Amino acid sequence: TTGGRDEQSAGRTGAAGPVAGGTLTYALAGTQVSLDPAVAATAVTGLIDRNVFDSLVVQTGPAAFGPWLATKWAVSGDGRTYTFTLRDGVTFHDGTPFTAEAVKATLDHVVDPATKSAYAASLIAPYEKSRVVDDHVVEVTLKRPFTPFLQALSVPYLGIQSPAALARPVADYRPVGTGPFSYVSWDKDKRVTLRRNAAYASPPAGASHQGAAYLDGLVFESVPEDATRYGALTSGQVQAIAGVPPVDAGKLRSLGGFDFTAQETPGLNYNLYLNQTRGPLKDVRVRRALSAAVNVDELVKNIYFGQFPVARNPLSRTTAAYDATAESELASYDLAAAERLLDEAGWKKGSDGYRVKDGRTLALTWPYWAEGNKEQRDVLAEGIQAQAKLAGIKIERPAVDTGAFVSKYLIGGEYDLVDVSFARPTPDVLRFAFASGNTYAKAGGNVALVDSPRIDTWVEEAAETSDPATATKDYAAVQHEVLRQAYVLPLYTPVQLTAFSAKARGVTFDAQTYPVFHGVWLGA
Amino acid sequence: MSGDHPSAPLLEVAGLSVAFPTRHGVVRAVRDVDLSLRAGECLAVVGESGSGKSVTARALLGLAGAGARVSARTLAFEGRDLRTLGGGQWRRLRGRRIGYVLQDALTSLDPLRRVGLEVAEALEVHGLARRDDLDDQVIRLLTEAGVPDPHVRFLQYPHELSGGLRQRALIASAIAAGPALLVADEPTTALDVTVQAQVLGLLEERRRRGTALLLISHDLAVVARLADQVAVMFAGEVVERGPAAALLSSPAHPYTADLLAAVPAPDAPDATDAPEAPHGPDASDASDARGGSGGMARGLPVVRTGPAAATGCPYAPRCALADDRCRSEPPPPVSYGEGGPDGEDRMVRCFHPGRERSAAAFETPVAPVRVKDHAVVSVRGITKRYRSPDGSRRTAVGDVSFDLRAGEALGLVGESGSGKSTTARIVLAEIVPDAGTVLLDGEPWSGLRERDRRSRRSRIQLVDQDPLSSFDPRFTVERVVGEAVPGRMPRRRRRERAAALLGQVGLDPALLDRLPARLSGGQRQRVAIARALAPGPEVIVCDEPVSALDVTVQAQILALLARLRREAGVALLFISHDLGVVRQVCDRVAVMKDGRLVETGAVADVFRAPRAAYTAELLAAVPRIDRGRTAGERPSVTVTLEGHP
Amino acid sequence: MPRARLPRAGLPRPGVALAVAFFALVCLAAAFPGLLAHAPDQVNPALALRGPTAGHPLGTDQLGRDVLARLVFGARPSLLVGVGSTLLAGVAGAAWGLLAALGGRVAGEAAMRLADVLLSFPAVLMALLVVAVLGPGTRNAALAITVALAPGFARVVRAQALVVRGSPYVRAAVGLGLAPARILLRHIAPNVVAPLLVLATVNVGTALIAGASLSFLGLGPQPPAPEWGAMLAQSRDYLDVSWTLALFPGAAITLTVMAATVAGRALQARYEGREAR
Amino acid sequence: MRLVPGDPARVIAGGVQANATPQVLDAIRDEYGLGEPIVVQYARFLGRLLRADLGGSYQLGRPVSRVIGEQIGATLALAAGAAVLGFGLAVTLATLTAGRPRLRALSRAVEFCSISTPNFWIGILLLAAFSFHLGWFPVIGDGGPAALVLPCAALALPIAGMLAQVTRDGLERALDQPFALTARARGATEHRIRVRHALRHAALPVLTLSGWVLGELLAGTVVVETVFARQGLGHVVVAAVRGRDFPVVTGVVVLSALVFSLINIAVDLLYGLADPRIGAAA
Ligand SMILES: Nc1ncnc2c1ncn2[C@@H]1O[C@H](COP(=O)(O)OP(=O)(O)OP(=O)(O)O)[C@@H](O)[C@H]1O
Ligand SMILES: Nc1ncnc2c1ncn2[C@@H]1O[C@H](COP(=O)(O)OP(=O)(O)OP(=O)(O)O)[C@@H](O)[C@H]1O
Ligand SMILES: [Mg+2]
Ligand SMILES: [Mg+2]
Repeated sequence: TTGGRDEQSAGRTGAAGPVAGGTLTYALAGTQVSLDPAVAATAVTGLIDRNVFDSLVVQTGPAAFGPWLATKWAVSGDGRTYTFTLRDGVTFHDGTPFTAEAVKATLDHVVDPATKSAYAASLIAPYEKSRVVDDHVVEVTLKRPFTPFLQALSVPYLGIQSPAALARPVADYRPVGTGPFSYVSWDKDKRVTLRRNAAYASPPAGASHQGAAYLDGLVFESVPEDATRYGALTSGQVQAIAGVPPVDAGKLRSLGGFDFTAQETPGLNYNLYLNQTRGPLKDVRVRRALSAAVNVDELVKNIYFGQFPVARNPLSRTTAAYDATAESELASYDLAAAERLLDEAGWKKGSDGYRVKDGRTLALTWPYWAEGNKEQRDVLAEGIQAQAKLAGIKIERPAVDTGAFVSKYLIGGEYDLVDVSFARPTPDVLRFAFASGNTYAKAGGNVALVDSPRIDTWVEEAAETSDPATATKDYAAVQHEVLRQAYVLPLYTPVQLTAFSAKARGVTFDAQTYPVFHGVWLGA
Repeated sequence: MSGDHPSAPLLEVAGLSVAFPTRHGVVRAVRDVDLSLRAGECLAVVGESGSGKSVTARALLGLAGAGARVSARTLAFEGRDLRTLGGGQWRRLRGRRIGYVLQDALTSLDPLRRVGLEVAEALEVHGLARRDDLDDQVIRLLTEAGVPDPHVRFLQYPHELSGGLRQRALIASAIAAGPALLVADEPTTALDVTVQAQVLGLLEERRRRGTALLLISHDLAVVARLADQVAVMFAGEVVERGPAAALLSSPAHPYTADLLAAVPAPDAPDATDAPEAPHGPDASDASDARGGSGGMARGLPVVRTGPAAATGCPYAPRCALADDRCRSEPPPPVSYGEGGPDGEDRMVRCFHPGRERSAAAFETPVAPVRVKDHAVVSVRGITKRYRSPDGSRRTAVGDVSFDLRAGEALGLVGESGSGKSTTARIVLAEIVPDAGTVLLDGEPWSGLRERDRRSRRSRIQLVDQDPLSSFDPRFTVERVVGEAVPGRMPRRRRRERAAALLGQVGLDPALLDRLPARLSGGQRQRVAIARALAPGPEVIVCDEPVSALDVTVQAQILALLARLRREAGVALLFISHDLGVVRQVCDRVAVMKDGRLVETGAVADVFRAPRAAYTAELLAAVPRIDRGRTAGERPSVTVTLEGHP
Repeated sequence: MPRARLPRAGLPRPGVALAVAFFALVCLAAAFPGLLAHAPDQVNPALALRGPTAGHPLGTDQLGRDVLARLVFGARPSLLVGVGSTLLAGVAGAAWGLLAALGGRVAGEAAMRLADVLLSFPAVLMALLVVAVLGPGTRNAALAITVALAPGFARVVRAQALVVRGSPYVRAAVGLGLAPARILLRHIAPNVVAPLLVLATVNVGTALIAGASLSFLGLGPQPPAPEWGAMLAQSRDYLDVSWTLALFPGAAITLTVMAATVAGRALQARYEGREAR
Repeated sequence: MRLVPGDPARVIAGGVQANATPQVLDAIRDEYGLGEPIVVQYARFLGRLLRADLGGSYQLGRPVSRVIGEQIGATLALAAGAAVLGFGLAVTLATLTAGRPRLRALSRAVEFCSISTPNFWIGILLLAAFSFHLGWFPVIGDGGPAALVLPCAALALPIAGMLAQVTRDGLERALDQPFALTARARGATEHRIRVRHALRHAALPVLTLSGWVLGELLAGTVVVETVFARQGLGHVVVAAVRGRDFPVVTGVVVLSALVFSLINIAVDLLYGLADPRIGAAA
């Protein structure tokens, strides 16, 4: 499985028969700017839209996909054309019948520049066109072979939308899909209300049942404060919360009456990237010294109360092609070694405890983008700062706003360190993060500004090959190389800490670790 | 008194004491006071500020204050023992049986409520009027109190009424429920002489109708008119009590005698010097010194009635007759002289009652003042107009001309708002007249630019009514006076000069390091005079220099001014609304009304035979003590009810 | 922000002494934090979120840092924003108000109209606007509060200057024939500045709270700088585990504000006592 | 309005994750006029302001007026609740303790503490005690009255402390005045004197404080909405300040300046009504 799903909750499903009715309120940490999955990029949108939209296929394993709105599909020999046969008799919430036309409309909508898609379009970057073969057959053509295509289609950001709804002006946008719940209202920055789709009959393969959802209503409440969210759950105001604060997780477990699930997020861990093109970090010894100076283990264990696994690899261990052996390359905590490396590199300790070389202090810039802060990452950073100081490395954290963060830092490259996590259940994220052509300026995630022909070769080959063994080997090589070069300092694997009131029965999670509400019902 | 009144006293007080526990010890504000009052009679309680008059009055209404400790051997009203009354019983008494007119007349009506409501409150509280009938009753009361246009006043707010009208409305509210006793605490202090006469007439009228009156005042002249009995208070004690006529004609207690002597009378024989500082420099400070630190109330010298005053006669430090016994042993009350017409005794607390004071203590050598013929200040047709809020222009000073000759004292009198201060400010070149000029020593003065005037400013100086606000609050006396000494000199020299100036005005040089706020009113005024003297001026303009002072202190300051005029040869432009004061200090007087001079002339002439009707009116309204009247005769009172609001 | 409107404090003398002593201690901490505590940024994750112990009298925070040390070192940014901005606002306000009162007609009018416009914005929103322009940080937060406070001071100074200029004692000085410069220097300026100083002292509390609020919102001093408001903001996440974490920084703010206010009022009482009329 | 580093176009385009292409950014700059010189932008901003058009939010992608319209209700409810609570508490406390030295000393100490305490700390403590531990009040809520109690309390307490002191001061001053003594001398009861006479006098200084109260309320909502994770203008403005979303910040600031001025004018008028002396003095 992709997640460490809590077996307890699954086990309860069978205890008594499901009861229909009731409304479940789910408190979330974030908000969203748009409910259009094709536009928005936030996880919250995905979580909410998952209930409104069905996808063409469902991910059933790390690289396995099952039928959903598409009953079956075929891939052409060159890997560029996918032909989907669609389910019959499905209608959108607005009454529009689900046909090949809808699939074409959805995919065209995603890539339309006018949509200003923030994320969905990047998932299907090689998309060329769709052709309606008949009402229930659609043929999708890619510009080049693209293995992650099915995976992309399975995520809510590419959920199939009603063409009628898409045809309306942007300002009047309402999410209309074929999913188990239909959209009712959206109180900006406050809550999204969904209602049961009584006519629902198109659950994905492996669904708990075939009919409509049990819940009458589903409310997503936005509660950004950790403590408040937690309090809302324990005081019974909501039945579920996302992002249980790690500090409270232990207590919640011991409290009883709550089902607690921890889903490790697949994809790139929460990592610190070392800009290897600039200043002291050009020197691999300094990069490795920084890595060795930070006792990630101790920090992460204590800050997250053991709820978040310490990362020793840029990839999370639930991602396909994760290579456990790569961590041998990691310059793990060893203060003495760090000091030695820095001495070797010519950085000598000055009077204020920071190292100096040629009159320059060993100071690194790590922009602090407050809006992106979550999961006490600022606290972790303070710990890293304090530990780096012991090795004589000064880390400065200028507070920056979004515009400056993007323009001056991410694109302008005026940083030494940048922290980011990236959830996506495919090893292809390595290409996103380390291929030389994937710098942020070029819409990628290579914030260490790695420029390595070897890595480029490996990730390209892995993305295009149809031989899983080759891909695995290539990905492993990348993991070894980036750790050896200390382009990246893995910190922790983000975990979706979700807690449900024990009254909510039948909660399951999909491959992206989103809870699936289709089978959920409220017990006594 | 005649036999119409029942002989049982309406109010009987014996051994009344009131003490206030404070952070600095217990203040024994009233000590062992005996009073009695029959229906239709008027008892006047007289004494200087802080002597306990108001506290006594409030104790009679059970309103001595939250922390007050009141005790009495007898405290009876209409035969009821007031000491046993509960809160509700007190309330039924207040307003209904005893009316009270507070000292602070101008603030005794709730400023946020219409006058009618305030007058009606007593009726309402005691359920004396039906709601629909209330307004008529209030209007009737206002009319009775001599308030013109009661229908209009009724709906106005207190601030829309003049002081005199407010006082009358207040009296109307105090008599609303028809009380048997009216306690009036300084009912005329804040008022103009003319209005003062009207209010006294009103009280007189009440008494004639049978209301007993307890009249409180620091002004013997005021009470002389109305009182049947007078009680003189000093430092919380009644030092002398007796029938008004007898007491005023032959005071038994030295304090009473001093009070009487200090009253400036417009018809006093001549412009003589009142007794100044009987005990050398700084007599006004004596009471302060005795009471220790901070015995100041309302900026006036206060006799501290704390523990320090326990031994000896409280008046001893100020008394010309005091001997060792006076200083060590409190004099007990003794009866004195013959009784009044009703056979009651006069009481006095003194070891030397009725003894004539040694003349030496008061004699000051009278040297003739040389008035030269040339004018130091020539005022030529000055006019000043101000724009009122409603946009119309009103003339504060209109075409005023007079000369102030070298060494002369010219009095400028007139009622409030008549333009006296404005004239003074023009003379001082603080403001520029709209028309006319002022010449100083025959040279242009008011027309100059300030820069050209600056060097000559030392020639003309000001002494203001409120000296404190004319001192920089951060400056010590040394700096206040020293700053006025012209020329450059080292600090030491300057200090010496300042000390010398203090000596000149009868102040102890030890005061040099004090802040003016820590001085008594009389001391402040002396500091102001010292400062005015510092540059060696030819002219001093005095704008109401004594009106904020106690009579005794007032007399000292006036004497000081007269002495300085003799010694330093300065000319005085002396502004006052008090004719008695002017009479005492000035050679000539100019009378102002509505910004214009109505009469100018030698003091003696103007007072003897006023030419302008207005001057005559002013003179007539001044309360005076008619010492020549025989015992039992009630003084005649002229009441002018129309005219000045 | 409350402008010059302070009810009398009925505090006993020992209370005043205690408050002044505490405020002095806070000032000492701000000036020489090293004297009172050791490294505020020494992390020890294994000892995180412990309650008060002998080694850490006020416990440790989420990174195992000593809370006491952080409070002591937090005094500087907190006071810098609170006291620094008040002082700055006082100086700016004084210049501004004096210009408005004594300057030429045009300059004076313009200066006062500007103050009026600025005063029509609630002070904290004004501060937020300034932070929005300048960005967060210790210096900017202090500047923001300065901008928010200065017009108020200017108005007080102007009013006071007008009162003093028209006061009988200045009239008396003119009457003595003193030179205008001397009158301005000896009489007007001191009597204008003294109440301003008192007002400023009394306003320190307000500024402290405003500063703490800004950093609580993440707009003040940035982590890892130990600042009381920011410490409180972080402590919220650990309310359930270690409530003392929220207790001490909050108490530090409240006590400092109280101490500053009491000290200010004592000063005010002294000043007014001296001037007593 | 682009006075500062930072790139509104980026924000409009969706921020970090969106990573918009230069073409998209250019399009946005054209649309919002961000490419023009600052002076031109500022002039445009003023021009729009005159037409009551506050522009569009960079972060939220909606007109500022709509953002404000959506959020103002919650903030008004909070501020109004706090104002009522604050004034109520203050008047009750003041009338109960005025002129009663022992009670007054106690009340003063409490008031002084509450004045000196930042309302976010009060909020945190209230939240911890009454929501988390005792569970009396909801931690979140859809604007129901129960959810308003704690935020209102956090907002009201410091204000109530100040108001109580001023009210009591005013009451005591009024009770000390000769007219109160006169009323007593007429036989009026203590209750009558406090209610008919003194309270109106105490209202005057309190009224002068209303500008301050309003400022405190506005400032307080910013913080309290953050503590209690409530919706509202305060919340929006903090997010906007962090994200340098100038149209929103200026919009809110301009709006509150407007409200502030209106309230101050209203207070002046009220003052004239409450105190007959004002009109005459003018
Ligand atoms: N509530 C109080 N607490 C303490 N001392 C008081 C109180 N009320 C009055 N005193 C003191 O009692 C003394 C007498 O005061 P009182 O008001 O009776 O004087 P007075 O003769 O009416 O003076 P004035 O002519 O100024 O009205 C004064 O020293 C005053 O300070
Ligand atoms: N600065 C001013 N602006 C407008 N009106 C003024 C001004 N100064 C004086 N007045 C008016 O001029 C008239 C004369 O005032 P002035 O002060 O000279 O009277 P006064 O005789 O000294 O009265 P008082 O005895 O009350 O001191 C009054 O009506 C007063 O209101
Ligand atoms: Mg009195
Ligand atoms: Mg005058």
